[in-house]
Parts: sequence; C-alpha cells; structure tokens
Amino acid sequence: MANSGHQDDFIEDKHPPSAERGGVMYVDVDGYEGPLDLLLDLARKQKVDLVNISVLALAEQYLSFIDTLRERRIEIAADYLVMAAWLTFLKSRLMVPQDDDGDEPSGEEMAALLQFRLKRLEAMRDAAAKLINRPQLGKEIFASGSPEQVVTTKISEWEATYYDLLQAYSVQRERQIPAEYAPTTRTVWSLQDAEDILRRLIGEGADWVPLHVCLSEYLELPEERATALASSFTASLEMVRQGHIELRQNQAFAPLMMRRKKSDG
Amino acid sequence: MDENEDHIQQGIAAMEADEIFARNMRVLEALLFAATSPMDLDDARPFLSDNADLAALVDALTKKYQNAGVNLVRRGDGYAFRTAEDLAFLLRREETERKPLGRSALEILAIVAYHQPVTRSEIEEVRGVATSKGSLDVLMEAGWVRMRGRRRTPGRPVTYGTTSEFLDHFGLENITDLPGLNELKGAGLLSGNLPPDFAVPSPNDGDLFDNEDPLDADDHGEDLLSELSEDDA
Amino acid sequence: MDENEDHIQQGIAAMEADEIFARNMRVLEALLFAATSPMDLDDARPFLSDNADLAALVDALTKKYQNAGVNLVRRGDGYAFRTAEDLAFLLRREETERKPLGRSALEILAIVAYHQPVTRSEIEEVRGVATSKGSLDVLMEAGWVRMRGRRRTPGRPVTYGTTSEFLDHFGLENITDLPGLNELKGAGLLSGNLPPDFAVPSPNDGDLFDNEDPLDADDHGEDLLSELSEDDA
Repeated sequence: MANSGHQDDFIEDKHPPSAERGGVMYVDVDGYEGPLDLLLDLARKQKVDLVNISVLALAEQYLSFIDTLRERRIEIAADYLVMAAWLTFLKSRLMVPQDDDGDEPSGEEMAALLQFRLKRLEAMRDAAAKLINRPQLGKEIFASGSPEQVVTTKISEWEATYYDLLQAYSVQRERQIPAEYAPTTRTVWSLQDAEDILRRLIGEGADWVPLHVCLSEYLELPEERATALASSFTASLEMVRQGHIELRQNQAFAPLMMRRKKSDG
Repeated sequence: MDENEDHIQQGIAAMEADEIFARNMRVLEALLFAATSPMDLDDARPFLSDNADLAALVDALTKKYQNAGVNLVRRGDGYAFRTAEDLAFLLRREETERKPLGRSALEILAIVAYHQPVTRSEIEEVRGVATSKGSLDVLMEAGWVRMRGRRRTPGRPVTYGTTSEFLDHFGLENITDLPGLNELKGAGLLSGNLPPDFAVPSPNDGDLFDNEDPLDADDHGEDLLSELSEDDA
Repeated sequence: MDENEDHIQQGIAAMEADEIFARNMRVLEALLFAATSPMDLDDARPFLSDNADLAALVDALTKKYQNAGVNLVRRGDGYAFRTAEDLAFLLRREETERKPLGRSALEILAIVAYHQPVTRSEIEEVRGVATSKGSLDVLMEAGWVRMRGRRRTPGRPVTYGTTSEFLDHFGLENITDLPGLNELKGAGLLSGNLPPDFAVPSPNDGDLFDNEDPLDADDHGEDLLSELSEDDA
C-alpha cells in the first residue's frame, strides 16, 4: 500500500526547512527529534544508501553543524553534545591507525554500530509509514455501523414461602386485635398475709385445731385453694420457729393440727 | 461476419452489465453494513455506477440475505441489515434475580389473599398502617396480585385479588385451601386468646362480586380520590 | 431391506447434519453481524449445537462472504465482518473522531509493534531520544498500546505491546502480518543491539515472555525509578 511518495510526505512534512545558503547550512535544531534524527537527515543528504555511507564524512558534518550552532550561541541540548563527543572519538579512531589490543571497539565497529542504529531508525520510520498507509478501520474499512446490542432484561423473582405468607397474616391480624383485656388478678397469699390470717383464726384458744378446718372458708374458693394451703403451711412453720405456735401430725397425710403455744404469753 | 460480431459485442455488453451490477451490489452491501442508521437508497447513488437500478439492486440483495442469519429489511424510508427475526433470541439475554419479598409486601399479599376482593383502604384497615402504592405494584409485577374490578361504593375504589400464579407459587390448588381460623390456631400461628368475634374470611379469587364492577379496558387503576388526597397532602 | 433402511437412515442423518450446520452458520452470521469488535468464536458456543465444528463454520462463512461487499476477517483471536478492502478507495471517509497521530507517536507505535515486548528505554534506544510522557499515553488512550508486564531485570521496567484493537484498526490478522516484517527480520533490524547473526526475535503481542512478569492488578505502570528521575529533571 505504501508508496514512497506518501512515505516521504509523512516523514518530511514536519521537518523544518533546511537549506543551504551561501555554503552555510541553516538548520533549526529544535526541528529534530534528537541527535540520531539529525544524523539520519544528514546521512540522507549524502544521497547514497546507508550501507555505503561515509561515516567519517557524516561525523564531520555533524560536528561542523554543532560548531555552527555554538558559534551562533544557540543553546544545544546535552544529547547532541554527547553524540558530538562520541563522534569525535569515532573520528579519531577511524583516522588513527589501529593498535590491536582488542579491548576497545575499533573505529570500524563503532561505525558499524552507528550505521546499524541509523538503519534501524530509518526502518522503523518506513514501517510507521507503511502502517499508517494501510487501510484503517473507520477510514477505509468499516465495521457494522449499527451493531445490534444485546439487551439484557433483568427479571426479579421474588421469594416467599407459604409459611412466610401465613405467618405474616396471623401476626398482623393478631397485632390488630383491640387491646381491651381485663387484667385477671391472681390472688396470691404472701407469707405475711398467711401469718396474719393464721393468727386471727387460731385466736386466743389453746386447743389443737386442724389447719384445713381453720382455712375451710378459703379452701372452698378454687382459685385460692392452692395458694392458701401452701402459704399458710409455710407461714405456720415460720411461726413454729418463732415459738408462737405448735404443730402436730399423728401420721402421714393425717390432718395437720396446730395450737397457740402456751408459754407465748 | 457482421452478425457474428454483433453477437460478440452484445455478449461483451451483457458481461459488462453483469459485472457492473455485481459491483454495485457489493458497494451497496458495504454501505448498508457500515451505515449507522437505516440508509436512504438515494444516499448510495454517488457510490454506484451512473443510472444504477436501485430497485433491482435492493431486490437482489434482499434475496441474497433472505435465508441468512441477517436480513435486509426496510425501516422507514431506508434499508438496514438486521438480525433475522427467528434469531432475535440471540440478542436477548435474561437474568433472573432472586430477592426475598419484603415484610410489608408479604403482609399485604397475605391480606389480599385472605380478604379478596379487597380495596386498598381495607388493606390499610387490617394492617393499621398506610399502604404504599409501591408494595402493591411489586406484588402485581411479581404476578401474584391483580386488579379485579371496582367496588360499587363512593369513590369506586379498585378491588384487588390474587392470581393463578399466586396459587402456583405457593403450591395451592384453590384459594380456599388457605388454612382457616382453626387451622391457623392449630398450627400455632394464631394464639388461643382471640376475641370471640375474631374471624378469618373465606377468600374468593373467582368471579366478580355483586358489588364489583369490571375494569374498563383503559382503566389502569388510577384512583381519582386518593390521587387528589395525595396531591393535597 | 436392511441395507436399504441403512441407506435411508444415513440419508436422514446427513440431511439433519446439513440442517444443523446451516442453522449454526446463520447463528454465527447473526452474532458476528451484531458485534462491532472482533468476537472470540468460543463466545458463540452457547448458541450453537453441541460440539459444533467452529473451524468448519468459520471456513464456510468466510467463503460465503469472500466476494461480497463485506468480508469475514480474522483479527487476532477473534473474527469480525468488515467492509471489503478493495472498496477502501470508494468508501474512504476522513475520520473525524480521531486526531491524526503525531510523527513521534507514530514512530513509537511502530517500534512497539515490531519490537514488542519493549520497554521505554528500549524505545528510546531505537529513537536516540527521550520519550515524552505524553506519546505513550496517547497510544494507550487510542487503545493501540498496552502495558504487558514488567521485565525481570533490574528496575523491573514496564514492557509495552500492542492490543487487539491495533490489529483491528490496521487490518492485520496477526501481529506477524506487520508490513515488511520479514525483510526487517532478515536485515537483523529487530534485534536490538545484537549482532545480525544472532537469533532474531519476532514481535509478540500475546503471552508474556519468560523474562516478563505479569502486572499486578493495582500496578498502573508507575515506574518509581523513572518517576523519580523525571521529578528531578
């Protein structure tokens, strides 16, 4: 797809105009993307394939370009100066005959490395141009213009059990039953009540009296029977302990007899 | 000789016409595919050969896609490729979300079930609290509660009842299978201490009652009186 | 008799198989038409018959659309319908949504594409200049470049690669279809600083390399070392 015309447009159009006027090259260093870019541009001006380029000539052009900038007191980024130093070194290596100590890279090796880097950068630029000149999606190739969306409908499924339902009904029906209850007061004899009653019933007489006969009046009321028996029995034991009365039972389940204690005066 | 050449010329012309038609069809196909909305065929003209027979092209393209997964269909003034109708299910996904029914919705459902046909204000009477419209909506959306009709009383309130889906969900054969007072007591759901006049109604989810009117087709249950009172509030 | 019946049975089975295949093809056709970005065929499985032969289906579908205005194309791991490439000139429209890439961003894109997985300092090595932070961001925002992982070397630099959207945008079936890739490989220009006679790596936009670690979920590529040096500058 990529034709060289396109490619050149794309690569060159944003480069600053560089021109030779009266033998002096005016180039705006700001227009270059770093020293490698500048070197590549200079190399192209040799109008030969990068393989056949004269690295020595290239280094000299670069260095003189940097010198020009310095003379004109243009500030130069450090990158460019680092490259200048490296090229100066390369130049000396290329011009001075080799001593074969093998440790340091030879001038030829350094030149090959520079060539490699220039070739690689150029290759990437060509690749970028080829890429951008391919038919692109949305420009020359098109996807479906009105894709049909997948519609997801959410269905809420409510969960409730039969028991939940019946309970909800019962609970709220009961909640609404009018609160007109008459408090059923259970009669409970306290021990003190029982003691008072026993004292009253025994009276001043010192005869043995069966307890259930004393209480007969109360024992007939079914709701009081249990409490009357239990409380008065417990109270009577207390009263025996305190020495107010005496208790007697002839045999198991026989009537419980009680009387005022004589000494209790 | 002359006749022969004529035939050859005609043959070439026919071949060319076929090729042009095929090319126009491809272009139209691509344009319709890439169009963001149904395409007016006239918009394709600039891309086609002069005097292209649009009707014939659309016809051929429609036929080509007749049995495909995608059909060429007319939409308004334009044409567009659309998924074949019998494959529409491919574009619809359903997700079911299981959620427990909220307490108040459950209570309302229970009252509707037992007391149907029941109006909203009757529901509120039993519950002793105001019933939000949303809860009834949820129950209707769940498919368990329906509007049966309108009570023939002032304000003509909507009456609610349960549906057959309700019976299905709770495993009831008939609405009368709902346990009565004694069964609720027996199950321990109602306590023994109920006032003598406490009653559990026998529910009815069938025909309209005598005091119920059917809903008109365009009656969606908007309640004039309650809307008004809500507006006032 | 038996033999005859066998033949009939086989005939019926074959017919059924044909019908099933045709239906699968329509379903796949509809799904691919309805999607904008390339679809992984496995995503179609739930809608196809059990054990459908995906490769055979795609093959048949590709052939069916071979000469149409719309083609079925492979894009990385997925497939998509796209307008035919030979209609590119006719259909060409100036893209308005995307700003054209700047020179340096495009150069970086190419380096990432051909050298991936590649670190920022490797990109800088090729270009001989520091990479402004914005350039990679633009490419990632466009959806063409992604952070793949971290190289298992000192400093654990982030590695970059291209995305499936990159393939789709530039109409590449696979990353190995990059234009001029073989020539570049042959010339040893993809080999970093290795001498040309070393084994030449191929770009890879898929799985991590042995010397790459995956990014953690919360690793957004902030590079402590490079952030620091940028702050210092």
